[in-house]
Amino acid sequence: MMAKLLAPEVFMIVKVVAVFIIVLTMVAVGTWVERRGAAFIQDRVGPNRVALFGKFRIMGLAQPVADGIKFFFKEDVIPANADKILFVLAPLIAFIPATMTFAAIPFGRSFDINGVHYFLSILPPATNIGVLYVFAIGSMGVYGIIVGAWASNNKWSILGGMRASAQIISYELAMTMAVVGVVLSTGSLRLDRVISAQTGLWNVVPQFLGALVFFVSMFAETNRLPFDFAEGESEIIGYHVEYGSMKFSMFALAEYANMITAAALFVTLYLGGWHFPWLDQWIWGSILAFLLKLVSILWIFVWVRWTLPRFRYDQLMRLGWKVMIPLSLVNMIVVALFLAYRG
Amino acid sequence: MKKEVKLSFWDRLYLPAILVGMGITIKHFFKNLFTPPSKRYTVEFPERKKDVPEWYRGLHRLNTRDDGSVKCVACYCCATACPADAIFIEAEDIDDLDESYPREKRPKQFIIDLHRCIFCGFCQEACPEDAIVLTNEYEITQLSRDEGLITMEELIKTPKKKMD
Amino acid sequence: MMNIKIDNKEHSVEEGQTILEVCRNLDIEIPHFCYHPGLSIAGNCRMCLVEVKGMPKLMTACSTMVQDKMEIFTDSDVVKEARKGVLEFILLDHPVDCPICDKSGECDLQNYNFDYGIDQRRSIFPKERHKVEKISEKIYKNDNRCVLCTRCIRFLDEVTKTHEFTTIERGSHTHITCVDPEGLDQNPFASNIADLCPVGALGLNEFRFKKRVWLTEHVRAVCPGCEAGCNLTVDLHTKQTPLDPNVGPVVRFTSADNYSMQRFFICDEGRYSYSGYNETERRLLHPELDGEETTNGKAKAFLKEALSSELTGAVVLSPLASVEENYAAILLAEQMGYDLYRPSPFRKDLPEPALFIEKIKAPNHRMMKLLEVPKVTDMESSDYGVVLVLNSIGSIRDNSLVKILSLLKRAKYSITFEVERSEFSENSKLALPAPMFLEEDGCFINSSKRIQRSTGGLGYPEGVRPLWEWLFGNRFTNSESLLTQFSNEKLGIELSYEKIGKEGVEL
Amino acid sequence: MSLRFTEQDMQNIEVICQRYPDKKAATLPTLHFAQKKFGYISEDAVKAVAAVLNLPVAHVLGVATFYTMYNKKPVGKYHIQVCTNISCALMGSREIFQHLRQKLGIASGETTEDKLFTLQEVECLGSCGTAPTIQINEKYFESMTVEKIDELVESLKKGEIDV
Repeated sequence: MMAKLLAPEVFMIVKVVAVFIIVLTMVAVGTWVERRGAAFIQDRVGPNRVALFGKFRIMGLAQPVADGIKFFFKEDVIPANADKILFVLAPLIAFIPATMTFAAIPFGRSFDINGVHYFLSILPPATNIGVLYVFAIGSMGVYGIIVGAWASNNKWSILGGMRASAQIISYELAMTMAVVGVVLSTGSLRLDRVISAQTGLWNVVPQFLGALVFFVSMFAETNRLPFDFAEGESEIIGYHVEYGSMKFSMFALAEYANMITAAALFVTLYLGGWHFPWLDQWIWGSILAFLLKLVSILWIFVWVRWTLPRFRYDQLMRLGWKVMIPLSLVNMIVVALFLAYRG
Repeated sequence: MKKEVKLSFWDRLYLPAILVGMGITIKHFFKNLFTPPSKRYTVEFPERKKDVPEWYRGLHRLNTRDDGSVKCVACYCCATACPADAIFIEAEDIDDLDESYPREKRPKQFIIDLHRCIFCGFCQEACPEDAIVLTNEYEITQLSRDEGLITMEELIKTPKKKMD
Repeated sequence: MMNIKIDNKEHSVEEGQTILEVCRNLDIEIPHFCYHPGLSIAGNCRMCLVEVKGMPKLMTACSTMVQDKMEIFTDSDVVKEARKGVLEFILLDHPVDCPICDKSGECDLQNYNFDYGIDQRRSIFPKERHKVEKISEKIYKNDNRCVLCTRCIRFLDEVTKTHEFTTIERGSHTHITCVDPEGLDQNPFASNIADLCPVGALGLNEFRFKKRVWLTEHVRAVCPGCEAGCNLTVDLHTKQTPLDPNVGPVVRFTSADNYSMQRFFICDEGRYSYSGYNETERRLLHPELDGEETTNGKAKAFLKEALSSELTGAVVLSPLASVEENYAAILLAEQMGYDLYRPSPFRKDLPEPALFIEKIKAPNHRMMKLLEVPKVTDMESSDYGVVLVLNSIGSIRDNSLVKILSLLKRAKYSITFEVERSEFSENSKLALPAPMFLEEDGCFINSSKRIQRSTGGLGYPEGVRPLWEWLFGNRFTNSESLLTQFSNEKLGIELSYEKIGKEGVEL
Repeated sequence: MSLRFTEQDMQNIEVICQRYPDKKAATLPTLHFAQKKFGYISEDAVKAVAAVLNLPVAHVLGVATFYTMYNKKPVGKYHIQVCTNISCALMGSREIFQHLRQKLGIASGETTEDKLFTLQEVECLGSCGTAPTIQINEKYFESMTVEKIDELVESLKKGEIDV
């Protein structure tokens, strides 16, 4: 049985399915955590009414299921003047890159059985493009937003889409420059190398500035508060005004999937990936350590969202160009000088 | 008025302020997490009913005398006082006159249009017979507009205030 | 003339008046129950007590004649104390059931008690109770509320001389009673006792529990029932919502005092005619051309065509319509050279007692007679090309009706100006909607040649316009200017609504 | 109208009327006359008086109900009126009245079943000097005591005293 599972092709499929299920489950649970967390932070109760079989409330955990069912059965409206093909494609364009990015993340320590090397990431780590892949695919998410906004043929949605793309592009720069520091100190673009380079000391300590820039940019990249200009659900009208039913939920899924990917990337780049004192000596322990870090970063997403108010657009741009990019440059130079000094 | 505030470098870093803010929110989070649902601020409505204060003005009630007849004498004082014109009364003669009490008039119809009513309680103030009172009843939704016209028979059946 | 002092203010007044009358003319309020200008003076309610300098006791203002150099105090502490005491005695057995009393809102006792009375009953003895009874078809009686002013008894004794009421028993058991309910039903003035009653002891069965008086607005009008021209107070409730029990907009007629005519009462026929003005089924609210509803523009075009046809014409005035409307028709006739006619009004035998009721059942018949307009029945030929008939169908005799109908049928352009759909409007080419009584301001000349003003409280319904607006919309802006021109040209005096005032002007 | 004055009565009333300036003033004596004739002043009696004097019924009714000396209800053969005003009350008329009530078994204003006695509590009879006073029909019995009353009632029952 175990042997069968460990056959390379089967193992690949097992990994893909497992990762996919876990990510989607985390999306569902994420919405629940988001709403319950928000409620508790605001002295409310939050969703707790939806009961399984009309009996078991289980603290509202069935709410995402109910929401999903609702989305699934809602009437699907396509506006009369919308570009129908792009309108349908946009949610997919948003969602697929978000999940694809996760493929490069190593979520556990690799292991050898019977002389065969098994690694716990979907893409083989041998490809020396790990970090590049992540950024390349991750940047495609913005197309989903801008295409959706444009295809809706609605001035408000195009405004939301414009803002979102400008914001993502601005912060992409700072984010990438921050990562250059990590790549420099590691000397490789391979994510498993990045992780193994952090054995003992996580990157967050020596490259604190870079970590900070990456962390802030992460919020902007995922359109989360305090940078939720794309959506601005409380007052501005976002890129998906014309979307409903499953298409809308695809955008929502994409947002959470993006969050998970970004959080996983932060864990990998700065928090030592699956490294954890004592726990990472077992395979399952390393996966657990990775998930724990991931979940706590995700919680910080929620936490920040219900603490900070939204930035003004000019503040957002000023922060991106005048603070984040210089800071990431400083980080890069410091790392480079340090490496040069050490030889 | 524009107030110029000079921010120090420490202030302009924003990070400490953000951390303090996050401290506050997480404090609330844990406080609510460990509070049993029955003691939270939010009252879970259908299972638990909020105890409204005794001065709460909810659904109207027409009080009755000991013999079960409506106290209302159709004097129109409430309808006159009503700022929303929500009360409609038609008066009627009582033939069996009780000599101990000067009753010769009673409402034939007494309708309150709940959609017009603003629950100001002026009718209660105006009533010389203590006939109309606003109770603590607040579950007063209807499925149609016609049901919002509350008749005398329904008004008599409105439960009394707890304090009464 | 003599000089007296009231409340330290000098006044010069006519001789032979009582203090109460003097004060009424000077707008000084003296509360009273038993005094009524149309009745004899009883002096039994003691409410009008005033202080007269030099008199050891308070005097009843209603029965004390003013004398030269009299000094009267209507508002001194003694007087106030006396009023308080009188009201306490009156209210001793009063049930104070204002909420259910139909008089409430226009009740003298209520007003006076609010102004002068006490708010707490001091007596510990139970109140005397009587049953409420419907003493006749028209009137109900509630002895509990009676203040024994005997206005009703005096009215029936002195004015109608039918003696249906009296007081029986004595002391605190005194109450009024009706000895002849059938006589009360046949009395054509019986319902006045409900108006006369200063409290809610007597009331009309028809108005009982129908409407609270404070919800209505009051408008002064002239009764269109006959030539007598009695003044009416019309109670209107125009702001009704669909759910309101539907009495109105005309709620009731009561009499309005007219001191110049010395008339304070109205007949029951006039009083109960109010309900007719609430029926709108047969109302003509849009112009009708050949029996089909049409627009104002088309009606106006027809009117223009008729007036420019250069055919011979006849205008039939109306004893029902106001001076202004009739004058507009006269102006048209003069301008176009049309012949003027008046229909003969309907007559009805007088009831017993008749008092001031007139046989001629049309309010403005005297105007036709004043202007010496020939009768329509005296008309020699009836071949006219243009015929304009004013609203009169309810008030004219059959021979006039037949004549007018034949006029209408023969004319090429027959125009009627009608309130309701009638034989006239059905037999004419163009029927214009006329405003109803109570819908327009207008003056009427009564049998004693007094011109009086009737106020239209309801306002014109949509689409309805007065005749002068149809004919002379450019020349006149309001009906008052018509009246002024009429009085200048036909009567030789200058009249305006202000000059006519409430009580009218004798011509 | 069931009650009527005879020709003889009409003449008597005419005599009464002659004593007064107008017929209205003759209302009281005519009513007294009617009470004597018909026993009490019923509604019909009022109407008869009004008809004979040519006055409104309302006026006669008002007068008749105003004065307590006109009986509006039928009375017994002996109409006992006990004064309970202050002088008589001080001298014990209340006891006399209570005694009479028990003895005759009737309340004030009622008549015994044999139509013999009507008991009534009245205001001052104007004989305070000889209190307590009772009046039977038109005759005064003064300085009464309970014993005297017993005697009186017995003799009245036997018809010994004419009142």
